Amino acid sequence: MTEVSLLKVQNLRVSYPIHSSILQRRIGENMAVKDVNFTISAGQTVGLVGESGSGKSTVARTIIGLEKADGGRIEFEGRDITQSTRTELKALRRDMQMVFQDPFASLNPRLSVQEIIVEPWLAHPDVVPKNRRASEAKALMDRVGLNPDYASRFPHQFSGGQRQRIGIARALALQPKLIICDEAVSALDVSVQAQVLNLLDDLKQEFNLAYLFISHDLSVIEHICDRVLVLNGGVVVEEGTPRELFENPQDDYTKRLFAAVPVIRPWLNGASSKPAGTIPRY
Amino acid sequence: MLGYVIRRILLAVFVLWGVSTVVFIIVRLVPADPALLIAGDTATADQLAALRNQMGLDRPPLVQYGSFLGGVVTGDFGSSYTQSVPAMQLVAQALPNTALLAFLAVLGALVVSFPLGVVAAVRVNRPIDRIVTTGSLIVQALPSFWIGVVLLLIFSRTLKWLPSADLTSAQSLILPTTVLALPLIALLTRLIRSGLIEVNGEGYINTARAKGMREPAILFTHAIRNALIPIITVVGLAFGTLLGGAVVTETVFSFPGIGKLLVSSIHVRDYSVVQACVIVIAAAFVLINLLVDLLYAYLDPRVRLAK
Amino acid sequence: MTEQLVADSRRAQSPLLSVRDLQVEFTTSAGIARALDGVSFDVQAGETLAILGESGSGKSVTSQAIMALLPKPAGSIVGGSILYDGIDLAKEPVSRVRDLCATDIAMIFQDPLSSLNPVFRIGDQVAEPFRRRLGMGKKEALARALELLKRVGIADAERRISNYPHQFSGGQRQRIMIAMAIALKPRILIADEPTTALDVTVQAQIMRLLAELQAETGMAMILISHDLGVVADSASRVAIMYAGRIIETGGIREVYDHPQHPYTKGLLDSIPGAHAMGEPLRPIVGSPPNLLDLPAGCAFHPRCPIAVPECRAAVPSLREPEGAALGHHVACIRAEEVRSHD
Amino acid sequence: MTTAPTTSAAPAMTKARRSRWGVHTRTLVPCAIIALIAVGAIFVPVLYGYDPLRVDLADRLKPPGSVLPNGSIAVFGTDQIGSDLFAQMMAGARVSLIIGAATLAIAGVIGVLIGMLAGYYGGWLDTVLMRVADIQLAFPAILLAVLLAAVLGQGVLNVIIVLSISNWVVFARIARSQVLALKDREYVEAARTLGLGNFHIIFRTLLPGSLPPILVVGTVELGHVVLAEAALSFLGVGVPMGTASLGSTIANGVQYLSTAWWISTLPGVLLLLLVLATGVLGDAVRDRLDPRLRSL
Repeated sequence: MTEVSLLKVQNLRVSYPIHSSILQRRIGENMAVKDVNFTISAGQTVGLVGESGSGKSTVARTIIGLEKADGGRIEFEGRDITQSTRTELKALRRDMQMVFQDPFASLNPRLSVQEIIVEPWLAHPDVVPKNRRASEAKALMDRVGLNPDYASRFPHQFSGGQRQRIGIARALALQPKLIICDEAVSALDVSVQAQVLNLLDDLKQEFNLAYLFISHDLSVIEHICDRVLVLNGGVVVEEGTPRELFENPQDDYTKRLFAAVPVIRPWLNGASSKPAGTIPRY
Repeated sequence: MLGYVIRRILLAVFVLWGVSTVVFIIVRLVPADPALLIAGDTATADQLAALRNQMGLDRPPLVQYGSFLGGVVTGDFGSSYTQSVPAMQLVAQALPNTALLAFLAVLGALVVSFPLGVVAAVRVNRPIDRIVTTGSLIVQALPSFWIGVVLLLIFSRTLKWLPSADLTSAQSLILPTTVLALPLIALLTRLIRSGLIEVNGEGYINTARAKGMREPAILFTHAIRNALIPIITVVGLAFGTLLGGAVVTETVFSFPGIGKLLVSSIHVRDYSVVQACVIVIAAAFVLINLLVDLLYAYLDPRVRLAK
Repeated sequence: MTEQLVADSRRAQSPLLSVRDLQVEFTTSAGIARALDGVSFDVQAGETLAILGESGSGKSVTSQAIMALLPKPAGSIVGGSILYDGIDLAKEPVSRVRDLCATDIAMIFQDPLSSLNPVFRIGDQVAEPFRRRLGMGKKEALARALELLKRVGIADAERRISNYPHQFSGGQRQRIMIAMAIALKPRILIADEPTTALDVTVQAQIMRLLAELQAETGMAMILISHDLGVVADSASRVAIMYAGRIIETGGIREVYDHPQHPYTKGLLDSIPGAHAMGEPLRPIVGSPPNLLDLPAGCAFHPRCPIAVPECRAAVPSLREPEGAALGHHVACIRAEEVRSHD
Repeated sequence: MTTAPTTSAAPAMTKARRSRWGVHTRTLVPCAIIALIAVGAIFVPVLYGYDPLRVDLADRLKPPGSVLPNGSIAVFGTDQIGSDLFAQMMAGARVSLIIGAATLAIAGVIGVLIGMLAGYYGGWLDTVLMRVADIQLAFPAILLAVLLAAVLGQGVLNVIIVLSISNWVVFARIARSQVLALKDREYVEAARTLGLGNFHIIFRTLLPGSLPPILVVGTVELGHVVLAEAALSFLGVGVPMGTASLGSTIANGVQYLSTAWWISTLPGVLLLLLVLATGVLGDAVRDRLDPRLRSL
């Protein structure tokens, strides 16, 4: 951890205002994220786990600029991006991309796959010159495992897993250094989820990508992450490598969370020797 | 809930202020000089000036606006220059007639549209549903003044069954009520039908089925209440169409309501009466919608119990 | 070994629910989709059967067919039988099936928020089966509802019985759904993805509650899920579905430890965390098939690593492969080739 | 994830398939009717040499099918000043369609623009828009039109202005609600994370997504505007004397109801046909573009 960190989040605080019911004045705030600190180095995968309401998605959305931070610093390659102007932010977007949860909602239904992948270059025209965009888009499709012949098809003609590949291709288009995956595989069937996880793994090696991986699924987090942060009520309650956390959780909440994860073959690891059909362990 | 009620009431007050202001501005835009209208072309400049002074037209606009708003609050809209009585008095005479007409129309519309909508929803895409939906589509397209004329032609002039004008008997209410209720029947039938169909796909309907409830019981306990709550709001808004429709319908049937008063006042440029009519109709509409909103909130626990 | 004997003796009795060769079709704008194609299984009194599958596999359609909840008019049973207590539910009119609902077969759904009527107090909703089906008075029915709410773990039930669904958390809503489902002491409870919408800690609580209630009442359970892990603790038998057919069924340990169908094996290999960390997952290639355009023969053959030309020839039927445990059936002509990897 | 997509989508799809032929017919037939009326409105008055101000007392109140002294046949009869009713109806339809199209264009463009901006940016713009809409909704549409028309005076342009003012809110509200619904969709957020500007997001991402319901509303509103114009003219606050309008023709015929029923009835049938065509077309467009808008 001596190398320069790619992303550094310090004392991040995000709240949603509560409005009074009469005059819609702001009378208070709901703290979604209270105090979150972590760093991501280049090429590293950091996982954020937590249950609904833990603030994990808010952290991701604040880093990418979809929500505003109320306090704290977010540094990307040493620059504070919470204070950035619009133009600075736009430049930052090139280095930081996002893959969304819902493969059915995250692609504009009115654009073809090629148009979807080319769209980032409309915002950043210098990345790929105009005359090479079509071929580059097809190359990206090929890289994420989609048949480039389908470039003119529309999102609804693809399955969930294929759509998520389109979303990944769009994120890769700007050659980012960090990709934020917000529940990116949660909506996929297990057999397809594994394909996408493997694709993300391959891309990481190939482009030296760093991931901020947000998920409620601990087994996915365990599989893909180098470091894991456990969020509860907007605070990081525990941090460590997946092995440390799974084998020796310290915090009470972490213990409860990990104990609740269903085990595929509970009869194997001795934790549960009860015959099937009786009370499951907690 | 209390916050919601207070917010709704504040909003209603604000809207009434807005309506009054808009009416004030529009009426001040009138190219004709009200004083000239009243005094007539033969009046001398002195007479006109005196009349202007009496009507407050020579005062600064802001002062006029202030006394106008004061008048709105106290119900004083000045005198009708054609009939030399307070405008509000004319409105007060006409209002109960229109209220009766509107009430009968809404009642009739509910009585007719409810079974039609339910039958169409239960037999969706069957012949009866097609007849009901097509029928309501046609009825919705009927120009109300024209259908009024046609009914008048058939029942009053040709068959001589029903009287055409005045409020002399209960029979004379039948045609105007029908004309007024028709578009509402069409609208409500369509809404009740689509509301029920939409609710039918909800999870709690399946839950009720899994509880072993029969379809009619599900329809009348679980489905109707959920389908009707959003429709209540529409009924409130439909009152606006209804009050607007009264303007046309009353003119066709020479029915002595506020709509006819408004149109005839516009023709003789009696602007104090016009102002009074418009503001009273708008106020009635705002009031009804306020009540509807409160009813809605009361019926939907998600709104009633929201903090 | 004793377990096996108990299971065998049970099997000797006639099953509580027996689904035979069930076929369900959906009419869509693009054609007719065979959502279920020859599904057969038995449920014994007191046991828990897990039906597992991915989206489009037909697992939820199975429960909808049993409860006569198939969306009309698009979905309909076109063949087979659902035998319960000597009655074929597939052939009975809907109203007859409804009479059995709640008293004999009950069901809970995935999304507890939309499954509860937002405009009625939860007490009234839980009391509804007592009032409608048993003709109880309001007071008595509410008293029974209160008991049930206490039993499923709603804290402060006396007060909360007059609250509305939106005032409860997701886990509490599912508890209320469970209370409603077990009100008339059904002999079979169908739980369709009961924990999918819930957080993992809540999921564990709900699964535990279901298992406790089953132990108390002796009802049979059909657990429908996409998650192989969630059912592992409570189910005794599993049926794995793919493209509208059951492709493997048997005792849960037997199937999980020694999967004999390449799809089951692929599923188990796809689950992250099920094997050593850092090792790449071994996913199944390709995507689940389109029900409107199923591959010829075995629907899985285009994605199957060990497919042979014969796989295209005919749809394989369930059979007991050599060396498999009793009751372990697989619909694969190459089942013996599939090696377990434990 | 749980239920097969087939189960949830299936009922809607069956319905769609069953009514596809229906949707096709329901689009074509009203389009043909509107086109036919439009063609008639353009050419018939010219062919008949229709002059609204010409009085020909000898030809007054002739019933439909009468042969006039000059040898021509008045298919729909003549009115109280002896002008041919068919030509007059078509001239009235011309005014209806011109006013309808112009009003839709003005109210639609202004309403959609303001609605989208208010929905996208929120804040004071949105608050002002919503309050203005609240106030305007408190005037029953015809009431506002009557009041404005009374103030502005009669005239085709004035009717267009009046109806635009009372209709833009409909477009603003639907555009705003669409933008609010789409704004938080992941694909719109994705466009923001890509660094695309507000202009691109509003006009290239949100506008295409919002169009279907706006088109539906536009079609239905055409009928409403035509009706409103006729109602204003019927009340005598619409188009001026000397300009044909279905509404004023109907009003003129009321006095002659017992002697010449056709003057009031026939223009109403044409009006009904025109409005019904837009209603059916609106329904068909809605079914075709987005079945979820059924309840609109």
